[in-house]
Amino acid sequence: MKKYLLLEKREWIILGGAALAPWIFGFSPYFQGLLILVLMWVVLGNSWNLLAGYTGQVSFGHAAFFGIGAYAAAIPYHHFKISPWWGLLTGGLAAVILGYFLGKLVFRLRGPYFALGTLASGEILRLLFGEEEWLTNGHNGILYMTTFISKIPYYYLILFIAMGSLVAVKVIMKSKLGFYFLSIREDQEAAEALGIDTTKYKNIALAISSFFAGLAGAFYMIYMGFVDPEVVFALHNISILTILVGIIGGVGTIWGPAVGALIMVFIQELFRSSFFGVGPQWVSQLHSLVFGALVVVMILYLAGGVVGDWDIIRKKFGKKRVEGQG
Amino acid sequence: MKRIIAISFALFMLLNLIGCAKDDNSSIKIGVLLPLTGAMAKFGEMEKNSFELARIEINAAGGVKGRDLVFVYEDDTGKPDVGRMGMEKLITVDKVPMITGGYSSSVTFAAAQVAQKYRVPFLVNTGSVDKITEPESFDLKISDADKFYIYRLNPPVSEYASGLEGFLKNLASVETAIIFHENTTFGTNGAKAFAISCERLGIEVFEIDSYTEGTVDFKPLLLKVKEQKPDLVYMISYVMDAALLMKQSKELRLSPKLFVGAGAGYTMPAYRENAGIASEKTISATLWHQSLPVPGATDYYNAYIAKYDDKSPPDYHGVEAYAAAYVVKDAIERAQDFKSASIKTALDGTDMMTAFGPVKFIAYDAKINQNKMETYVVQWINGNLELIWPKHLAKVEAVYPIDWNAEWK
Amino acid sequence: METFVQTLVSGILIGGLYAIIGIGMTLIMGVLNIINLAHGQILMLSMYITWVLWTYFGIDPYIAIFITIPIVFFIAEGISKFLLHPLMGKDSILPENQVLMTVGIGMVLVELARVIFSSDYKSVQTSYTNKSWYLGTISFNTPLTIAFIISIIMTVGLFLFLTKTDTGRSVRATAQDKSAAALMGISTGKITVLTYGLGSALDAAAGSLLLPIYYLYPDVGPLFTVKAFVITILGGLGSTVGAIFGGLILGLAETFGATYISMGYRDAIGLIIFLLVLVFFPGGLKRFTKV
Amino acid sequence: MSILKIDNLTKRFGGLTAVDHVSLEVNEGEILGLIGPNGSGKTTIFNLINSYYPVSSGTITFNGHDITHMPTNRIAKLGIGRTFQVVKPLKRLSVIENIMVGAFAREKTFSGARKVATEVLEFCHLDGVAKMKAGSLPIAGRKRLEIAKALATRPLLLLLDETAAGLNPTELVQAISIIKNIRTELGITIVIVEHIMRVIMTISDRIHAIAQGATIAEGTPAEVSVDPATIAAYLGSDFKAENRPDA
Repeated sequence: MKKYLLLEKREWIILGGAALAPWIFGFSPYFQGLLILVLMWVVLGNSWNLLAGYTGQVSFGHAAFFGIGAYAAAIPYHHFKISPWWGLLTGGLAAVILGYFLGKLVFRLRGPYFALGTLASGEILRLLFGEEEWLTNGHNGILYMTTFISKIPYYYLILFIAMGSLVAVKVIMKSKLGFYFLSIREDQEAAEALGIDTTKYKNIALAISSFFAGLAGAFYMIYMGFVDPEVVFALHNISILTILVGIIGGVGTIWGPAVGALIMVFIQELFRSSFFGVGPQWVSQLHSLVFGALVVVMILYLAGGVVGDWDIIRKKFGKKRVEGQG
Repeated sequence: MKRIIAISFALFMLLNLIGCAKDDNSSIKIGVLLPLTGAMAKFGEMEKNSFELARIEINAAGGVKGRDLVFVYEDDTGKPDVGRMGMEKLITVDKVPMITGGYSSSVTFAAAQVAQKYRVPFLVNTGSVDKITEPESFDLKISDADKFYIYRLNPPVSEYASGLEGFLKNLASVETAIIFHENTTFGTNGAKAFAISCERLGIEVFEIDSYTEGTVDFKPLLLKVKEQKPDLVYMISYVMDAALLMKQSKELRLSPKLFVGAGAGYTMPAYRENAGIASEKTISATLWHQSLPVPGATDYYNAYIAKYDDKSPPDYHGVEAYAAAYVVKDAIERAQDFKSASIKTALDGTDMMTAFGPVKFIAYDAKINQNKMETYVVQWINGNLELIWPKHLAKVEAVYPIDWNAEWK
Repeated sequence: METFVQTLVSGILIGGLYAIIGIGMTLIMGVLNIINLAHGQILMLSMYITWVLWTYFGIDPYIAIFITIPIVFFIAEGISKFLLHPLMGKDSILPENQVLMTVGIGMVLVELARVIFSSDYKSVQTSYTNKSWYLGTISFNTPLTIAFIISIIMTVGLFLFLTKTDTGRSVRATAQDKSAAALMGISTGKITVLTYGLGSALDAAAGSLLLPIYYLYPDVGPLFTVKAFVITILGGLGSTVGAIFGGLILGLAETFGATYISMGYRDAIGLIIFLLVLVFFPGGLKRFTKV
Repeated sequence: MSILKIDNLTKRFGGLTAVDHVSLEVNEGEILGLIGPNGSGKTTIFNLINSYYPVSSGTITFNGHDITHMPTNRIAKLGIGRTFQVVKPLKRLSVIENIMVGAFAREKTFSGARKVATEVLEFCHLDGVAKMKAGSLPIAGRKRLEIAKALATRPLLLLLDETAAGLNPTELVQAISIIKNIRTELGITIVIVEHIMRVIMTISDRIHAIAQGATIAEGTPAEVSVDPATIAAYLGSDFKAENRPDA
């Protein structure tokens, strides 16, 4: 396929569609809100995917970076009334700095221990930010009157960030860096023997990954106008959901997190709102149940995710059609 | 591929259709934000029941301006971010001209900002952190009453203990105190407010200590009572933590002169149920009691028990919701039309009596659109929550001093 | 002094309860080599079973142990056989697939509980829920004491099972070296399925013991999942004796930390110890106990 | 001139001494065969050279650099490539991508690495399976891929660990020719560990024999094969297993 400025034709079409999406949806702020959420999860998913899906370091504590990014935008506002918009510069940076120190600790660990180490790091930060009231305003959280009523500016901002994360991953995976990440995922010992400083490259992967997670966090603060440690450092609602977005879409694929984010947000909302108010009320109780069940089924039958196992899905879909005709 | 495009296109069209709310002339829809699932669902359920009770009564009596009153409930699950999204949905999808509800402080505060941004009146009936009705937290000035869309029926947390202050003033023997609070917005601010009350009363506060909701073992906290022997233990907790705190106090045989709760968990029937005998003779601040000489208070209490469950009678949370429904009705009836701006103007002029007490939104200190009211003190006596303060309203004499050894036998 | 002793007692008692939750996890982590993120949810499940037995059938929680253990054992066997075991040989990009599966299972369990029982808090009020006994001025919570004793008994039982029976020895062999165990003719597949059931059954016992002390709601689990893996790492993977000490250390560290540092940091203390042990003393207490 | 110099190398695992004061020198351009019965410490020596295990005592010098305590990746960068007895293909990457990972050690760009990889592919007769996932290669292909990955890093010295084991006679001939070509065409020095005596005796210039971690003999293949210590080591308990013609 011919290359048009880093992306393929098909990918440009998708991006074009995304750029028009807020209008296609009848300009409803509610659906625009959902789309913004999807895109935020795309950024988080991409961030996690680079570290876990491509470099094999499965982080269970991505909320740490998301949260630090959000607070990097919120704390200067809380103390000095500095606009949270500066968080777009400081959020990613703060997360990279945190990643640098965290990396020193957790990269001593491998496999399930790495997972546990990252999980614990995220939890410690959540408790810390809840407790250190002088700095973070504790559980009161930090509130900020958001700048725009319209969702359009936020939509294009996060679309830009999401696109940036996608292109970044794509470019990286076509370079030396990407090859090194993959080799670390596949076999660390073999990678070392080929002259790859695995610690250094794991830290690079973490830095890029935490940068985007921090950026997503700063965006969250700007858009939602509210942070509190239980929300932005949440183990289940951020760290684990990020992983599930990756799993559903496809670990170690460029478009996996994007597809996963779309599926996750829309399935949850479809059920939460009882099929947008059409279905009976009790359906809304099922929103997390359906998503949990989807995760179980996906891991069992389509471990590669929707994108990774697209060939299998298409084959099944195709077969059905043949039967239908016969 | 074509099929997928076709299906998604059809789905988009469907979404668009649903997205456009139908204009219906036979009813008026009002949004209600409550925690219907999650840790605070117990309170949410009591408030929802009370809203429904009021709605049925109002519609039976002819509705509002000839229309049926309809409440659209949105579940905030006790989380601020979900609450904000719920608010947005109520405003942009359900297109309600006004919203009420708002249970936990943090959710209510975060959600209020959405209402303010969209200029939709939000009548808070439970969320109690002070800053909710302080225009400064919304980048407004005290003189911006015409731009401020947040109203609050219940007193702010700093005044929860005002009744208690009067009660304690009479007990000269209380000189020292320890304050325990859950580390939430409600807990932290309540603790600060009570420390100020203590200062006014000349009570020395030994220590203010926080804990995380859902703690299994409170003994490290309670041992401080054993060690420092304060006269009074003040606790700000939701139901289950409240019950465990008292159960473990009993276990450690703590014997301060008073155990005092800050409302919230300590007036709930579930507290009595779980703490059992350990709840006996504990005192709590409250905003309401069914025996108050307020028109409709007892009627509401009885109607609630008759309709729902006689085992879990409502406390002040329920009546706050019930009263909010009537304030909503009153405002809409006086408003020129069903638009948000008109309803806001009508709310400014609210001056009415409810089962919760008189309601009038005034400006004082740093607050605007705040209903100012008295608060009360209750005590669990022989398994019943009895009003003990102010004295001229109380039908039951407060039990004091308390012999914990005898009570906890 | 009294504060110190009372803190010590509280720490040990709560540690005993943590230990029994941790033992199940250490077995599962040792043999299956996965972090069971559904551990707390299994605990929640057994608490609901215990609650139903008490509320609708009047069965005492301590008797209910004998019912919850087999029920949870079979449910866990099913989970292990049909959901976790099939992933074992499967090639996937992330070796953590089984861990993620437990996340999914946990979510489904929580949401099922929410649909069936709603989000309301549940608790049991037995004759002994509010009881405690005293040694001088030091108080001992009765249900916690019972939980402590039962967890010691169960650990001894488990220890005997692991060292004296053939199946137990196979479990230990599999934990030490899966491929070597397979070479020695042990059906490691069967053993892993069995171990998940066994670990969950211990978890179930913990659930029945916890209910009279605490209360119950669908999201009760994660708090204890975190405690369980802290204990597992403290005690050393797959070490039952280590888990007992790990539980006690965690209980004591939390309680002393809460008494003498800050109650607000209670949960953080355990996690910080955990991270330090994980990074600087891999292997935990197993280095000293060897079992 | 010696390219690799090992001096009094010792490795202890707890109470067990796996490598016991071994000293050896590898001259530039030669093929040195390292032989010894199972468990005699051959692979351990490789693992010590490229720092998989920390050295207990002794020194390793490569091309003038003391590499005794250098991290593995820096040793590889200096020019020591190695293969693994238990092959370590990057399973989910294609064959050419595997080789490119190695090539990136000296090449910065994608196209540069690809060019190097294509050359190495041909050299190792892997061009037919370039697009195949490394995980689905048959054993002979995997063994050649091990060599190819290491070659792509442009090493000065190549450590080959049992690259001929498990191959059928035709594959064996091909493997031997590749190893010979590495020296003749690319001028790379080789140290080879091999069980199959026929292979090692035909391609090595010199043989270094060890048993139980210690050197027992050194010299040309002809000299070592008649050395009484070597024969004793092989005639010991390991004789049958080790010296079968097809082993």
